Amino acid sequence: MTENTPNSTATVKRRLLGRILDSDLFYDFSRRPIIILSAILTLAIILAAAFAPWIAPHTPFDPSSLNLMDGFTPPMAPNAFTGNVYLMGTDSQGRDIFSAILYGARISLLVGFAAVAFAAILGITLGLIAGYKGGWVDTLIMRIADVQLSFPAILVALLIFGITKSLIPSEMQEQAAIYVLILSIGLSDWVQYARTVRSSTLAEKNKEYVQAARLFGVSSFRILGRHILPNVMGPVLVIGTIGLALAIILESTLSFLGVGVPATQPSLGTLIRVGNEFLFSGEWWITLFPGITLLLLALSVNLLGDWLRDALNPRLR
Amino acid sequence: MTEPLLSVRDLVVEFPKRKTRLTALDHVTFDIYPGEILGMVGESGAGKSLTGAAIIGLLEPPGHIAAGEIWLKEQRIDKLPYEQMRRLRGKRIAMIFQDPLTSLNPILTIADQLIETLQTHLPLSDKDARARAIQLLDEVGIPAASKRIDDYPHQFSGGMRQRVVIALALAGEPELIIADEPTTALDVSVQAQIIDVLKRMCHDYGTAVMLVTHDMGVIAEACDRVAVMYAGRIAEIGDVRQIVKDPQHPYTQGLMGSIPSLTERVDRLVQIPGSMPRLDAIPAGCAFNPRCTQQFDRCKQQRPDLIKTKKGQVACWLYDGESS
Amino acid sequence: MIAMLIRRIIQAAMVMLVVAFISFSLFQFVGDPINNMVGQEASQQDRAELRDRLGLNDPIPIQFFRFVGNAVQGEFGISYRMARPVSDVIAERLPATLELALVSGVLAISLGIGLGVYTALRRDGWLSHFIMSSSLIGVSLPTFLIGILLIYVFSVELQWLPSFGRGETVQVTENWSTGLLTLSGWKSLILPSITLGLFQLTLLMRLVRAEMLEVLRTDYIKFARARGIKQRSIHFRHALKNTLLPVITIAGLQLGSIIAFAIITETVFQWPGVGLLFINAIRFVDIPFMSAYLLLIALVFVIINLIVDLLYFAVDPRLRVTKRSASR
Amino acid sequence: MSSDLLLEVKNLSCHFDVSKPWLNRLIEREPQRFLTAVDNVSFNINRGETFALVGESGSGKSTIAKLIVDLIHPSSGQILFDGLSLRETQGETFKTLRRRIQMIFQDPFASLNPRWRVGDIIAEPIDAFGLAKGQGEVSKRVETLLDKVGLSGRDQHKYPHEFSGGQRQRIAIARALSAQPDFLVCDEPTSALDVSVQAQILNLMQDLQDEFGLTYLFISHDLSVVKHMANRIGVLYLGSMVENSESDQLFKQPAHPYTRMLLDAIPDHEMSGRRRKQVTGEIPSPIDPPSGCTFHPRCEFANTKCTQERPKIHEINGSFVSCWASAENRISISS
Amino acid sequence: QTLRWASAGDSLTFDPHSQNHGQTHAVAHQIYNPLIYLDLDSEMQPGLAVSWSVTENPNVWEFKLREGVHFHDGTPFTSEDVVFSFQRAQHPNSDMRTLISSVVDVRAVDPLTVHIETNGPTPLLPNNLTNLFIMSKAWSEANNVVTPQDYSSGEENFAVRNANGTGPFRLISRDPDVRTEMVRNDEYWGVGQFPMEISRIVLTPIQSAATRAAAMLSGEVDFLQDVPVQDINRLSNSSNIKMLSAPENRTIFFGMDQGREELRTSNIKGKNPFADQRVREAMNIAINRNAIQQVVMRNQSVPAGMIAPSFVNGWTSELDSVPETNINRAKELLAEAGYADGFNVTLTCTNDRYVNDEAICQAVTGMLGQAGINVRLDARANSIHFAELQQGELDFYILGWAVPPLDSHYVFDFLLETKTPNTGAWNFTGWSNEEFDSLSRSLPTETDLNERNAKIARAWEIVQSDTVYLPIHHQVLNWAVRSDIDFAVQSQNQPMLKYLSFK
Ligand SMILES: Nc1ncnc2c1ncn2[C@@H]1O[C@H](COP(=O)(O)OP(=O)(O)OP(=O)(O)O)[C@@H](O)[C@H]1O
Ligand SMILES: Nc1ncnc2c1ncn2[C@@H]1O[C@H](COP(=O)(O)OP(=O)(O)OP(=O)(O)O)[C@@H](O)[C@H]1O
Ligand SMILES: [Mg+2]
Ligand SMILES: [Mg+2]
Repeated sequence: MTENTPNSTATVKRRLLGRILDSDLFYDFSRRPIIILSAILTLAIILAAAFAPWIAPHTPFDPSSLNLMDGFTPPMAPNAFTGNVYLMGTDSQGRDIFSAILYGARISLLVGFAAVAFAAILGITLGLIAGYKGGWVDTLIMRIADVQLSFPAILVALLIFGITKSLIPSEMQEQAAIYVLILSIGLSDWVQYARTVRSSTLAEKNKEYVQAARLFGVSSFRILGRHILPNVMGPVLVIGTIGLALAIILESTLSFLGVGVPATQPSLGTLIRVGNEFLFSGEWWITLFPGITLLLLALSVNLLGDWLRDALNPRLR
Repeated sequence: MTEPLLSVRDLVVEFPKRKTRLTALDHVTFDIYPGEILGMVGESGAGKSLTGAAIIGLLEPPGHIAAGEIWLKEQRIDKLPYEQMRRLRGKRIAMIFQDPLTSLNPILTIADQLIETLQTHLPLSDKDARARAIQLLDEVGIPAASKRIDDYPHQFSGGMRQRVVIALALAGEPELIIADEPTTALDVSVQAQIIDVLKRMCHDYGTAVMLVTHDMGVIAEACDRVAVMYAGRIAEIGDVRQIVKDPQHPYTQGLMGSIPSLTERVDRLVQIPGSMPRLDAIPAGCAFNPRCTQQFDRCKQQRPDLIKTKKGQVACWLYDGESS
Repeated sequence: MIAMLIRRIIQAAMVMLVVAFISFSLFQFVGDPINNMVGQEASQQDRAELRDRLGLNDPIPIQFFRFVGNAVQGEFGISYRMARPVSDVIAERLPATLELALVSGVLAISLGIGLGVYTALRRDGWLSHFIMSSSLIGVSLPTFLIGILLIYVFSVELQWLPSFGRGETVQVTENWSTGLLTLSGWKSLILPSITLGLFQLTLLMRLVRAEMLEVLRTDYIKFARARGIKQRSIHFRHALKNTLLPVITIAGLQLGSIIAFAIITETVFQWPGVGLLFINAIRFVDIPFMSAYLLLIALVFVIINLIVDLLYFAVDPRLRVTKRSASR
Repeated sequence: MSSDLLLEVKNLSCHFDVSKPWLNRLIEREPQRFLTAVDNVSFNINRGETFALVGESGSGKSTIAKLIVDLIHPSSGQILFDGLSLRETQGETFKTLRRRIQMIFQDPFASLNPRWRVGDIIAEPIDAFGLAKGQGEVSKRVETLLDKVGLSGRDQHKYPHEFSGGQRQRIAIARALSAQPDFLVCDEPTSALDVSVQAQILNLMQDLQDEFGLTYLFISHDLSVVKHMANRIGVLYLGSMVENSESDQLFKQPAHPYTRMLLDAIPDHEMSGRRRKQVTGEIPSPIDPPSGCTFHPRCEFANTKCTQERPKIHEINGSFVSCWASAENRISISS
Repeated sequence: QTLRWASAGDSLTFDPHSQNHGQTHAVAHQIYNPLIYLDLDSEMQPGLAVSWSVTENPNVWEFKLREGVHFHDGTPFTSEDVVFSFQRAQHPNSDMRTLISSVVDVRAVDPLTVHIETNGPTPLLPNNLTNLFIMSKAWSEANNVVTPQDYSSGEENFAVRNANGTGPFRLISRDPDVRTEMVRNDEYWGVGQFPMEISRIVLTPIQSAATRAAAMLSGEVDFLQDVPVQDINRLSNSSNIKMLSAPENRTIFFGMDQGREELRTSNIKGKNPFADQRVREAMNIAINRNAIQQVVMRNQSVPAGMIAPSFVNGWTSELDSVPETNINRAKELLAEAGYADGFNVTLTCTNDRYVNDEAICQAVTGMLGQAGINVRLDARANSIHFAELQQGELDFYILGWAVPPLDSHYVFDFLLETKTPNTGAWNFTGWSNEEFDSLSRSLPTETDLNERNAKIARAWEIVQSDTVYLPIHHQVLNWAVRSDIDFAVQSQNQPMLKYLSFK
């Protein structure tokens, strides 16, 4: 395998770039227009979301900046009352859909990334420990994972959401909603990472380079962190990418079920849920544009993940 | 001289790669005669397995035969359509792979696999096929064959499985068996048994064998003739005694010298410096020239083809004048 | 074999116990159960009495055992929202969910395996590429959106299929009515089961494909080819069976999650199953229902897993260790 | 310590618990089952010599290697290095002891971390044992080491996958050397390599032994390699040491029937005309090994005593042999 | 003709006295009869009573009962059943008991005459009886349902899923939240009097708005009760569907806790901004009700100035006139009150109770924001909302109010009188006005209608000048029916299906 790992020494930076451009992975990448498109699209959505405050023509999250009379303006057509024109129209509150999508994608991505990071860190840590230590620690962690696995993500998320919601005082719920969401999605997803990392760790720890390190009296902690971790990151990267798409979709599903982020700070899912009510009434743009954004985002992330999985699989090379 | 059973002519196998095409086999030419065992030796990556795969038509894409011909008796087989080639496989040419542990389908019984193979190639009733299967197992030395035939592969030990594999290869009574390192995964003691079975079966059935191996010991013991491969080419072909006792190509000489001897004590082994080049960095001229102690200018510029000498065939400019 | 079964059952019981504990703690931690039961007007004394009557003053372990005891007998108390015994409500609604899950499951598994095998065998065919690409769309669209789109197209615009409910049902037993015996029942099933099954279908399909490709690369397949075994036999006798082994586990898990994902589908299609009730229970913090549902889902999973294990055992000869293999 | 003795292995045993899960045992009424990987093995290695272990697959060679470098712990028995046991020392002494015993592994592809640069790989022991100060010094050391094993200093910036198997094994050797060990355990260091490369590595190992005065425990299943490398050879069968003798002696006058069988099974690659003898049977399962002498089912000299009593170790011509037939002179000593 | 009827929610129970709940009554009206009911025009019509009047004793009402009425099971209807039903409705388990809390005795004078005695003159008693259904005494006793279902403890009695009424339809199958089936009662006393063209009713609750609309659009439903406002256009554009609409008896408004020392959710400490009328007024004029009507409600609402729709006694167009929206003035008022920089507060809102409730709240949040009041919106399920509201825990909340007795006193009693155990049950504003209280309390016993109306007018004046609540709009009811159906909307949202006919 020739994919690159970030290396501590700064002097190799330039070499690194060269290596990336020269790697099989990049070569494969450069030959697949769809993957390139996905990467560009993903990057574009991420950047647009990150710089939403500078790009978006309106601040959709500030209710006092909205003019209700702008509501239900169709895309690229003047509003009947105010005459304002919006690129993608407005929703029932007069919120500019385009801006709302940018801000919504921001929340969706934030939740997605944070949930994946949370799940990955938890899963990797537990997986490493379980795989490396073995014995009852392993049994315990994996049993917990099994139990958790007998509940589908959506149910775990709903449950955690339900519990935290009743534990948090209601006036804090709105601020907490996003963290609760991250927690719910993250906790529902760590098992995958743990299992993958554990099995990779089991394979790696018996590799002779790890045994060699033990001969030098390197501590278990260091062995896990410096030796094993980098070598199990490949599959984690793949799961993470696909997990990101899943997390974004799960977030939107939870929001659709009405247990996600509040409508005043809509994520893509909330936008779709809200817009969903207007699907039959002719205001298709309210749900269509966020829907397309979600689809494109999830699709390109999925495509990237899929490609990455194949590309990193040495047997498929 | 009898007609060769198999003749490979200027076989070229290529792998399209990012920028170039890798030439993994480069104008390989050799013959196998009925009933003989031809050994193939060479370092890892020299192209031994590829030669076998190309003959039986199981090159894995994107690898493909780019040039050359393969003849099985009167039939040219390198360009056969899939179905015709399939009929040929197992019936006229069989193949044995290195790892007996993974060569058998784990969820089918030995009987299932043997009977299916038999019935694919021979018009046998279920009962006859089963009888024949038991007989085959018996022949390759599986004790209590009629009882064990309904077992699953995991119920056999490594050596036993390799016998089953041989029985499977022999099921269609092929004219040629390509055995790709049939003993590498086995212990020395079992190794000898397997080679014995193989030799005996070939003798009994008159089958020719192309025996791919790393192991000079196996070659010396089992083969009639030996082909030495280096970097996708055949460096030398000759009678086994000649290759072992009196190698001509500097590479073969080095190879022979680097094997620790059991009979005499040497302080240092002969060693060939460096290593075999990768396919993407094969030097111009003779591929061996950078490592060769006897190389001269021509070696760097011109690639030698097999030259017939008194003793055998060798691809080395040293013997250019000697061709007979 | 028996040992494995017993171990699995013990494990399953452990899982159920853990889940029971989670369910039980819902009662304990999510608000005072008393508050959930009596009206605002109830006096302090009434409350104290009720506490006593319900045994809420007993030590937690005792309460837990009582909870487990009740749960085993199917007693989960009264739903706060529906004011009916939870077990009754569930018994009434479960057939609808199970029917939906079953049909989606069969759809997902049969099509998933079929398409997976097809795309693996025709790796480079345009149809395979098409199926693979569209399958990605399947996993990139949230289920609810798919449902809504299906309704829009097939119910509203084309008016071919009903948009909600189960259609005509036939009462089979007192608690079990089925839509599988009427035409309108089947028509009503189509859209929801597609919506529900699509995600699992794509997942299974991709899994089967990957697994099949992996199997097709193995030595024993190569060896089978080298023996001239017919293509058909290689694909469907040698490769498929080996492919399906690891798929069994995943398929089992998927079947379980279909029941859980029914939550969304039931919401969209107004399918009168337990999922619809659960989502309402969450919103209304209807703890008795939530905990019963949790246990139910866990039970379903545990049973499916048990079946999967047995199936594995039946299919994979390697697990059937015989005396002979020990003496090698 | 200035005695010749460097490593002393006393009555070493190692069992692995391979029992089925508790419940299965309960139901199927099976006892706990142990796999005896190493069974009461003793041997000594002198300073500067090469001691070889040979035996079929599964005979316990690797297990002994791992026991000696303390990667796994023995069930019983002792391993003394310069009179000290790794298991019983602590602190600085432990660290020094640890450093002095290093190992070279079989698989050159798995023994180097694919994500690390060669330089970092070789520097790891240097850092771990604090053998050099400062980045510069470390780097210099790495360069010297690479040079010693026949690679170039520039190679330290490359990754393992850029090297061939033989080169990787050189890197692995450089890494082992960087700890400045006295004693190297080499577990089949060349069995994954081609013969021509094997020759290079074997030569390199001999050179290094001469240069640094290293002591080797050399493990191989290839008798010709062992003959070339070792001063003394121990033959393992099912975890027990059946014969331990001087290399020349072993090849000239193998005392144990198993040793003879092994020697007979070596193919005659030199075509010296030696007939290879058919080997019978396969190695039995180490979980329930045969009673008495574990070799008796394959032994042509076995009698009822062999099937019942474990043979004791006795000495013939400087060889330590555990065989009833040889002890009772039922075998004609000839070659 | 089968009628497929869909609504958002289902009847909670068929026990007619267990729950005082709109949809439960709406369904029950098909099966049971009260003494008096409201017809499609919200006019009182004789049900099981043919006439009613106050006797010489102003505390006693006399009801003359209909002759020849039979329950579905064939038993004849008599005054005993009325007495029984009133007693049943007064049981502590009954949710209907508050409506007849003034009743002290119900006597059967003869088989077709009933006397109802109240604890004082109760001119509006008939208004309170329109949802009080009469059950068969014999049937109840036979089936052990003489006491109403104890709903909150989850009791399930025979009457919950079975019904034996005197109504135009009889219940034949019941699957709560899924499907309820009724068939025409050909023995109904009103046969011939009403169209009664439906032979079978299938009622299906559909929670999700989009699905509900889709069901109507796809022709799977003949009569849709809770039409999502956003889909009205689409539905009315469909040639197969007819929209029916009428003002509903429900007003949506916002309440503010003005009695507390300090708000819970505000950044202002030590004082309560809502206590200042100028602040309330500022909020009142900051809200653009017309915009809400046009955009959020898509014209399916009537902007309101008071908490009572037009058909309620005491309503006037002046009182109900909508204040001019004026953000600048609002800012000025806030500044005058000392909140030039505005303040923070949380608005608590339902998201599943009223038409577009959450969207209304969002809109108001924005509008108040423009005036400088920084409102944080907390939208949740109505069950939680009402629980917290009734515990008096909310600073600023949404509420909708219907006036079934069609008299202002009902509004005063519940929403405006000072909160005591007996009065001001839903007054969570902390507002208290002595004059108002005395006016309101004198209303029930005021028998001079002119005097009474004057008092009502004065009371409204006080309320309006103090800006106690912020009324938003009166809801408009929308029903959708298949275009070949002839029907009309009833403001109580109680479809009396016996009136429905097909073209
Ligand atoms: N799919 C492939 N893509 C590129 N190169 C390949 C591929 N398969 C084989 N090769 C190259 O072809 C050459 C010959 O491989 P082959 O397997 O025939 O070697 P071999 O002599 O059998 O070696 P070994 O002794 O290791 O089995 C090798 O250099 C290998 O790298
Ligand atoms: N961790 C373990 N658990 C259980 N059994 C083990 C373990 N490690 C080794 N064994 C068993 O111990 C026996 C000796 O193994 P060992 O690896 O020492 O053999 P070896 O002589 O090195 O063989 P090879 O030539 O194949 O490397 C084998 O039967 C092996 O299966
Ligand atoms: Mg090969
Ligand atoms: Mg080993």
